[in-house]
Amino acid sequence: MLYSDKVLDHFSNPRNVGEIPDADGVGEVGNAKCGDIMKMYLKINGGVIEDVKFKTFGCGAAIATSSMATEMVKGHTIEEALSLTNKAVVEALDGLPTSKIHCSVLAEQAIKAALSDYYKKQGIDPEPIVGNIGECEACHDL
Amino acid sequence: MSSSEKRFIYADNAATTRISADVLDAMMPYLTTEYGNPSSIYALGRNSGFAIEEARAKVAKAIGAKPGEIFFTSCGSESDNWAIKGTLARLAPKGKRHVVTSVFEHHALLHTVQNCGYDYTLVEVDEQGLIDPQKVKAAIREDTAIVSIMFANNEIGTIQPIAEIGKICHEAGVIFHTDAVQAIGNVEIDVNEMNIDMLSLSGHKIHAPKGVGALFCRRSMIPKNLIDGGGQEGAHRAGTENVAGIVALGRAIELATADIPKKVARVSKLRDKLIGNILKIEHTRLNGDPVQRLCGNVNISFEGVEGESLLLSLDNEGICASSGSACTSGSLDPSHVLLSIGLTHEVAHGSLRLSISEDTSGEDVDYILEKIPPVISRLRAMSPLWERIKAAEK
Amino acid sequence: MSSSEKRFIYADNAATTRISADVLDAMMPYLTTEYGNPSSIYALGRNSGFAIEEARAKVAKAIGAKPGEIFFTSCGSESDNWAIKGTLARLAPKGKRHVVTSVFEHHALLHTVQNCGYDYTLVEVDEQGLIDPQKVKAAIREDTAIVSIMFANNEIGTIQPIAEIGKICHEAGVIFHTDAVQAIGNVEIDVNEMNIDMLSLSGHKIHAPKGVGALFCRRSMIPKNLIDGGGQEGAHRAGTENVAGIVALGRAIELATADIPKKVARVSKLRDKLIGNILKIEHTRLNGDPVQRLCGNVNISFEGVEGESLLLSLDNEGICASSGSACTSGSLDPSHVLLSIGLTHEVAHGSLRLSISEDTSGEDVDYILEKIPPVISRLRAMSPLWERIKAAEK
Ligand SMILES: Cc1ncc(COP(=O)(O)O)c(C=O)c1O
Ligand SMILES: Cc1ncc(COP(=O)(O)O)c(C=O)c1O
Ligand code: FES
Ligand code: FES
Repeated sequence: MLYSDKVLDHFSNPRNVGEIPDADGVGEVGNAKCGDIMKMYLKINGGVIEDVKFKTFGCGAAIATSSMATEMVKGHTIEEALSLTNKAVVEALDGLPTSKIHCSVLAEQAIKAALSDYYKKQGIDPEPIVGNIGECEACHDL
Repeated sequence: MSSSEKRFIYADNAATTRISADVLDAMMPYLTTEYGNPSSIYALGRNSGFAIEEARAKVAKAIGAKPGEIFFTSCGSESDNWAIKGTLARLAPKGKRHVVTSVFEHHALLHTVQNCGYDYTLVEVDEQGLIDPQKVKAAIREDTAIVSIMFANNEIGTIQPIAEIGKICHEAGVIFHTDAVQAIGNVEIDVNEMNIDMLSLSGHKIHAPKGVGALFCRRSMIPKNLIDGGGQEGAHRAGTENVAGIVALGRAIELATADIPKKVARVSKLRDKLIGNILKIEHTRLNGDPVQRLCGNVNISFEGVEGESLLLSLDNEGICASSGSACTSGSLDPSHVLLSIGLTHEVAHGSLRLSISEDTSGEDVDYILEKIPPVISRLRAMSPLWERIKAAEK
Repeated sequence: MSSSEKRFIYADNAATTRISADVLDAMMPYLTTEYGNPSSIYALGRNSGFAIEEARAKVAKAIGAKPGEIFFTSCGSESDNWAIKGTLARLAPKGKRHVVTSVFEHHALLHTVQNCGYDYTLVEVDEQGLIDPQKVKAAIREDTAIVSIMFANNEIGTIQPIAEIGKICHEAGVIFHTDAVQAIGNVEIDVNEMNIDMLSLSGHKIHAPKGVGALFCRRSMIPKNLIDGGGQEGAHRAGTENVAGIVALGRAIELATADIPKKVARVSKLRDKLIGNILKIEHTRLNGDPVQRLCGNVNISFEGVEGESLLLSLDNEGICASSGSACTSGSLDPSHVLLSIGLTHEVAHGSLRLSISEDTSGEDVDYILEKIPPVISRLRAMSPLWERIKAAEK
């Protein structure tokens, strides 16, 4: 298993771990059966993500991608957060082993799920904005 | 020892072991001046040939076999593959086309059986990871060519009643093979007393290098070649011999089997200290039988924690260990061994295997016991699954 | 050099080679401190994993392949077995159940083909030991799964027109495998330019240790596993990796292929000096092509002399060499290679192979040339066969 130094750094010193008790949006994705659950908390003000926290049950890649994803959306607008792809997260981590790409998909989905929750709380249908957060493809194999 | 002092502790001896200085010394001539091909007729070649025969005698002695019953291979996996595929290739034309094995064999055995294109029966194991010999008996059919039951499990360390299973096989007139890769050096083995017809072993689990193994096999049951070619190993396994590796294996097995009771007494005490103390952490469970257990094996599940992140955290503390989590294997399913003893996927994901050896000191054990609880706390604090487990308790 | 000074000259590099100091240096860390299992996730394991990938890249580069096309094995024989058996296992269900190979392949290939239970055609070689590509073409059938023709022969050193044979195979839509165990480091190889789909190589022929080899294979043609089990080598070859051996192979192939033209120029000059002078002895013949020939290979038959006694006599002079005599192999038939190029049994028995390398000096050659004639004279003087030969001349 060949992790980059950046992955190992984000794993060992994850940024933005924790909860936001009065979060504006909370999203949880994943599946304990396959070994990964990600939960994202967002604090949003004027369309900008002011604060973000995460909790993750999962492998080194799952924790590192959660950490990196929170860094990449913090202080950015909702639009920018929505355009964040797992590919960008993987690149920011100097790559991931192929068998670990599915963990990065989860990070992207967790942010989208939290934004969906944010819109729902506002009484807005999230589907047209956030899109459909599909099932994790890897999970279908289980 | 101050708690800030970082140590390096290798607690993954079931994965592989360091080469001992003594073994390295034994093999070095064969990596330098003694480079002759054992098939060559001149003195340089003959020296290599003698060295191989000396190693063969040592391996034989370690398991109560005869030198002519030992065949060197490149690894434990090759030995397993050869035993199964070669026996089926030999006996299938005689109508023997069925294999009995257990659900929790090493993949070298299990995948071989599953891919060989013949019929097979997988015997279940109980919640402790023990195999009931009567279940093996029930699984044997008219057309069974070979029964293969591992001596000791590599993940949860359970030791099977091998002599009894061997007896059942012999009563049924079926060949009995055992994968003893994890047992060598940890359990006293006598192939005759234990009714074993074939046995796989591997060097790198007993302080020899990676890339050398052996198959013990009774002369009347030698499997069809897996590797055809030259006349090496009595024309049963082709390929220029890994002379240095074979010499190393000979020396290593001699050392590993010199005083097993003493090793077991010392190491199992450390093992039990680890188990007893780790189980004090809430929401943990021991995997495998507490008594019928390899002296160096600790396998514990921590609910709410994923194994790979546990390993990486321990690595940061200088501790090398392993896990049955799916995430460490690159597959989506956690260890088939842990599932076979009834663990749920979630609990299997949170498993930790520590495998200690004669090199492990009491201080190493104290250090491990000092480092594990804070690592578990940190991972649980960031785990949404742990959050759920705690919420469910209220 | 005085003729009384005894030297030690290793002239059997086609059998095996000494490990070079440089290669030994590269592998030593993996026999001492870097003992991690490459499948393990902690730093110690990752280091081994990185080392294997570095070696893979080096092997790939040496033959113009991609790293993902290199699979490590335990020896050249395993690579040959895997290529043939695994390809048949993969393609036989699709109706491809025929193999084309040559009569004078190494036993690792030939016995594999003969024992695999499928149909095969053996292409003849000419008196020089060269294969006519048109004969390969003629042997290919509708149901041919794979063609395997060795790059260079281990006994008589002939180098085949591999690119041309590969082209013919590709025109026929058939996989082309070549056993390049003897060619690596002696011929420049580019698998793409030469239309090679699979290639076997072995470490111990190029100054790496015994017990490590590799198979190059295009990704779309990976054979069914010979050794099933864990996920090593992309799940195509199970068994804990021989890390030290693999690192050694990587370094060795890098060195062996660094400047092939320079090696060939220097060594073939020594070879030709040996051949030219030995042929001055009466009733001798060169076996193999004088031009399409490995730079280090000398193979000469001495009528009236038996090979094993020749080798033992040379050993007494400190010269290590080999022979195609039956007596050295433990079988009754002399080398199938020598018979395939039309030698009689008698003449084949009297063959001597000297295989020199970049280590061989001009003085070594002089020494060999000094020692051979008296040895031959002595053996002929006591040979009733020689008596007959001489009598027949009169
Ligand atoms: C042409 C050829 N093929 C295959 C082999 C087998 O290689 P190994 O001894 O590594 O199995 C050899 C050498 O013995 C050889 O010369
Ligand atoms: C029980 C068991 N069988 C077989 C093997 C395979 O041995 P090797 O890695 O030498 O192929 C191992 C270790 O990996 C093992 O623990
Ligand atoms: S959520 Fe884990 S693999 Fe899909
Ligand atoms: S969480 Fe299981 S592989 Fe990443």
